[in-house]
Amino acid sequence: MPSIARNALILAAVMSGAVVSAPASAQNEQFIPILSYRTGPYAVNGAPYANGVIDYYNLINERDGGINDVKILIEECETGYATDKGVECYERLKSKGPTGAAFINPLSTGITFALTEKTAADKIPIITMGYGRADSKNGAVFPYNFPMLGTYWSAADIAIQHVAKELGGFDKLKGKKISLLYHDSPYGKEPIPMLQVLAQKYGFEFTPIPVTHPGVEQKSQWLAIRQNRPDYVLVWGWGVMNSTAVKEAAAVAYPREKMIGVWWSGAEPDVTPAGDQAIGYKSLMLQHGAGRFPVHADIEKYVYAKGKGSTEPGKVGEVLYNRGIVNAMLGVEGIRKAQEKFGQKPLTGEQVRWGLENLNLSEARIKELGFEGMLKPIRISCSDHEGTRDGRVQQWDGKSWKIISDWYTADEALIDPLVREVSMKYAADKKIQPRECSKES
Amino acid sequence: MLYREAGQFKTTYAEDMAIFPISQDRIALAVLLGIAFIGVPLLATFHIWPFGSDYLLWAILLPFLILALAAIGTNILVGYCGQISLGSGAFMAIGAYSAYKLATGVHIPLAWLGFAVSIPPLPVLASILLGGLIAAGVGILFGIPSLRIKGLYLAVATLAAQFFFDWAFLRIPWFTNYAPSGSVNAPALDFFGLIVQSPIERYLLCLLLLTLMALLAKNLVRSNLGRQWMAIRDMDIAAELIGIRPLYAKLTAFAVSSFIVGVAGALWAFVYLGSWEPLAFSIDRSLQLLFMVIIGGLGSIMGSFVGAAFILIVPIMLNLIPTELGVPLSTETITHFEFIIFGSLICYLLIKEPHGFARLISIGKEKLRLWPFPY
Amino acid sequence: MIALGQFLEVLIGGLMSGVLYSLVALGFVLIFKASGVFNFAQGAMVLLAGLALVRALDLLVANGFPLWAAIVLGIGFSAVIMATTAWLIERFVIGPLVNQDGLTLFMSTIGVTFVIEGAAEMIFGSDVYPLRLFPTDAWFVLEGLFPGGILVNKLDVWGALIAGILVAGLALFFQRTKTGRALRAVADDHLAAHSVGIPISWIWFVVWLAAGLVALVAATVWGTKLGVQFSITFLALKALPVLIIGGLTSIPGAIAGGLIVGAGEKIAEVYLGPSIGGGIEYWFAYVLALAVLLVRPQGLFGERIIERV
Amino acid sequence: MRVRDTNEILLQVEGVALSFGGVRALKDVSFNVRKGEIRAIIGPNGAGKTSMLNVVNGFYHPDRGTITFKGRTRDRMQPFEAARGGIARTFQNVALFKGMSALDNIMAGRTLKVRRGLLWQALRCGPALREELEHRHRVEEIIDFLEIEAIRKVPVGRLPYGLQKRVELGRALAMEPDLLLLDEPMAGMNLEEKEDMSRFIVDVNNQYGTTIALIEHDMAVVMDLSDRVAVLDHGVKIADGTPDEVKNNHAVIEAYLGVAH
Repeated sequence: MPSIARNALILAAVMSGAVVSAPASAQNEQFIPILSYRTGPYAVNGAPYANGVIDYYNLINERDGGINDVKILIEECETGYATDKGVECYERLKSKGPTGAAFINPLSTGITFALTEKTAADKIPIITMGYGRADSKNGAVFPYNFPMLGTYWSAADIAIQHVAKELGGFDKLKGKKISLLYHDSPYGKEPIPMLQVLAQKYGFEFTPIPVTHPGVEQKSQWLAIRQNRPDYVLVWGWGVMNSTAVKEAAAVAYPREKMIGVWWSGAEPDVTPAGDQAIGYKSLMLQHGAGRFPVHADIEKYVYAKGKGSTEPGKVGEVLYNRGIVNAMLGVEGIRKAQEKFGQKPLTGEQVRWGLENLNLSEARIKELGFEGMLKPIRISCSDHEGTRDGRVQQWDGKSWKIISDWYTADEALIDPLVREVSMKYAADKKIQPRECSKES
Repeated sequence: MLYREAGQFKTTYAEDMAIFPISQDRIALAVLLGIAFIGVPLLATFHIWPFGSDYLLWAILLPFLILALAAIGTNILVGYCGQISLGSGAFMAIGAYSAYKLATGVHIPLAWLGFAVSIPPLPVLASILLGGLIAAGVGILFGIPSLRIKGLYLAVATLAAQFFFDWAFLRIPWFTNYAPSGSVNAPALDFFGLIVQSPIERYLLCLLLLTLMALLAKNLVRSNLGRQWMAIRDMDIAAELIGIRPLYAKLTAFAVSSFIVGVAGALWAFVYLGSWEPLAFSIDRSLQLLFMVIIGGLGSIMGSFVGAAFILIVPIMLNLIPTELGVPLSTETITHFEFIIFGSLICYLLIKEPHGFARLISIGKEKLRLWPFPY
Repeated sequence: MIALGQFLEVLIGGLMSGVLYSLVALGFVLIFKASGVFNFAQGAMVLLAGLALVRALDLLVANGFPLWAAIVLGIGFSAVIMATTAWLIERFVIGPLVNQDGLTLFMSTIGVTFVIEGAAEMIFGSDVYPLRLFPTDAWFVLEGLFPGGILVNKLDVWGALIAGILVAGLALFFQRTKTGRALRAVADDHLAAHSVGIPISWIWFVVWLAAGLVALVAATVWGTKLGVQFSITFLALKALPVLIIGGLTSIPGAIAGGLIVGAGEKIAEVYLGPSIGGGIEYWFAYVLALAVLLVRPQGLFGERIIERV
Repeated sequence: MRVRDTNEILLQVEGVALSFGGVRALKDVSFNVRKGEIRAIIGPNGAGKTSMLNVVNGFYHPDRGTITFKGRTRDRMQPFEAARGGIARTFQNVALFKGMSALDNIMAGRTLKVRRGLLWQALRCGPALREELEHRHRVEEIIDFLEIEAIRKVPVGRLPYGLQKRVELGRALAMEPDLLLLDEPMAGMNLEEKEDMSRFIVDVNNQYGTTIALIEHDMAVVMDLSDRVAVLDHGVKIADGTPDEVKNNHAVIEAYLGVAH
């Protein structure tokens, strides 16, 4: 027994020592925390995304020497997609570096919900590109939330637009049956109110079908689909749920062409486990898809050639990897914008927030950055933290994703009333006085 | 030589029945409470090390206080009454969602009866305590099977509660006030006009509740009811033959345990997370609590504190150390090591001392008493 | 007629997926029967076996081995890994914990779960690895009788077949072999068994090895179904109600429990789910288990618990 | 103090039969216990003695027959109801609460006398504390009486067998029972311990006036202690009377003495 007590003592000493000694950091560095998940049930999707993020920051450091010579300092923290670990990671990293975290990006709707209030109090922007809470598009109520490039309500609208196009017009939607197979969590539930609005508007029959986390067992859902024969099945899954859905669809002979996944259900790990059974499966694109663009050439040249890459070179250019670099790029550009106003030095989260809110990437600038063909112009404003709501649809041909549609733009007239209603309720609950966007510079 | 009870004579039974009959223990406790109630707030207010940032408060102390409370609740059921429960997470959820409903106003339309039940929004403190009471009520309901089902069979049966409530809070929109995402936001923490907002205020709130409830729990377990629970745990047949009603003893244990766990759940949701979804109270939480009471020591209130600290802090430390020391490992590898070491540590502790830290502490005390002589 | 066809389809589908749960539950039963340990790590063991198998397979195929040789060698490699795991667990965890109460043992297996999960992912990777040992498409039977026919998954049939062979094999092992008989003796009273000269640590190693091999079999089926990935560990939670309904100590009980849970939860989900919001099968299985326990506290096939003064 | 002269019947067992899956443990047994006496039930192994006790305090439910205790007849009740009625007992293989101290074990015996509820106990002040102290005083008297002061804070699992038996007796006494059932109180004891235990039994009977029914193997002890002895063999009562009468009973000598010695 004494030995165990002694060991415990040593352990405690080591631990308390570890908390004390924070590594000394240079003064001209901008700290960006990375909340990732490389273990657990969702590691399959979390890891490529984090790799993209890290590679892009390294690219900026290696190629440009930082953002206007302000080096990017990163630290990764494993959340395992769990909310409480995410909160711990956030607290661990939020005040590191000379000026604290520039922004945070948890890649988890659950963690986003838990952090929304905290980030506002700590004045640190939270970038939730293509996920998070849809109502946070309203920057007047959520000054620190940035659901850039598309919320789930935009995604729902785009998906229905594509269905209408395949059917040959919105009038054809009437009387059709559309099911939503969703991950039973805030993430999966977000699109439901929008789809209900759309169902009412276009007169299709909407059935939500929940799948319990993590989604390894979907037989009853697919037997129900086989019996109910919906015209389309929208898939709002994450992790193992996606590939299982594709396989179960194949098992009940539901045509994969009639399945449309959200942009989180349309990456390589979602289809490869199903092999040939996945051929024909479609998914939305958060603007970009898979493939290599000029920016990838730079990443190869400045990061991988120097042995600093974070994944196998073969995986550069996959869907989630690309989403990672897009996400990192938007953050970097937000910082760059903020530097215009506050000077070329490490900035606080509050200053970066201004930069993000005034972010305006023109087509020319996107080309300059090497993202031509991946993104459309994006312009964030106080009242619109989403910036743009465009998407396309891609299809898996057994080997790669092929883009099969033109650009769709989600209907603001439809989404905005819902955003206003829900965000105002949040403001009332939390006793937040919304900003007046007309007065913001 | 410092830790001695020699010379401390007790002249009344009341003195003998004190929580800490030895004066050194009382001094240690006073110092600890002094640090917790005065030292920490002072340091935090002036941002003195180690409270330079909020990290220690937000990410360690706050969750520690709340989970320690939940562990005390779990320990009453598992450690004192011997009823293994894998459903503690669900009872935290019941506390959280009940408190949320009460704090935001309850409206139950009973259309078929032609009227509706409406309760206006209650103050936060009342909501949290009533949330605990509702959890206690549900606890009694789910405790009934324990009269017939025992041991690990009961443990699996309590999983029914776990999964049912996971589902219910996700699926029934009434519980979440029809929030589109099913994620809910805690109301402002208004305590009689005092808004609890900063980490240190949150810390003090939880500390106060924890201290109070730990004291009440300690009182209960050293009173007759506590002896009834332990009697049921140690030998239920003999307990019955000395007049202990198993129904009463088990159900009070379920009720008291669920009450404490429910209050902890409400605090976890309101004070720590602020915004949450049922996944915050999943089976992982139940297993975590069970680990806390087993590693800490079954049937020991103090053990619950130590166990909560150990189970909460060790993984964080394992995760932190390599980065802080600058060891060049990827986060992935660090996390894998964290799992491997944490799992091994648990097995090691269970093998070395199946009765947990509480037993280690009492052995340590006994040794201290004799020190510097070996026996 | 359509309604009947659909009902039959759900019923058959449910029974079949229940058998797949039984594959995981069998490992639990083996260990509980022989050592009284409620082994929460069974799910993690399926993951470990699957990862070892699929990674070896990929490597061998990439190096030009013919598929059949790769499969044989891969299974052999995975079996070796499971044997090592069994030895480590017996030697360092369960052996030293002999005579502890069930709860302590149960918690120690959760500790083992953490170790296996961490180690398996560290050694073999945390990606998703497709495994295709069995066909995954479906038959549509009785198409003449019911419009659209009744869907039967080929993978499910394979799973059921394998489960049947496994149960028969285990029954033979327990009844006919010396080790099997010794195992039953240990299960009854390990002290008494020890005193008549049965080597306990050897027996427990054999049991954990058997559970490891059962996990390997489960991994071939579930790996084909899901792709080998971390989420496989969640199967442990699906196997628990199966186990409880069948009784912790009964091998046929695991199959019967699987059938009941599978059919019950699928029928509930398809017919009851839509009216109360869906997603009910997870808790429905547990409520079913609770209901069975209220009637028979030791499960359907479990040994009766007798209390004495 | 001793009230054994009254002929008031405290417990009347009438025609009780009990069987376990075909094995008939008790066949039509009748006997009574008078208030204030020490009553012994003896018999060889498997005679049904423990079953008889289990029936009396409600642990087993008889197939046939009635039990009248303090004038109330009943056919089915729960063990805690028997306890509430005033029946306490000890067990052949000590059934103490192993995780608790000797003091707590005996304090647990006061359960039925506790009046303050959950909330008061949680607050542990005012009347609740006073009540707890009263019980403690009462229990300390028992501890003094049984001469186990030194071990009151020791977890009972660590005590030697003889002391465990004493603690168990203390727990039963804490209930202040009207009828105390002792299941082989001297089993497994050495001579000195037996003498101590006999003394306690007689003292309990004398000082507290508690009626005692005991089962015993050891004939010598029984004959010295008890006022009346009933003899069971194979679930049937074969003799009943004063120790002297029983000692000379032919059936007893044949069935019991002949076998046991």
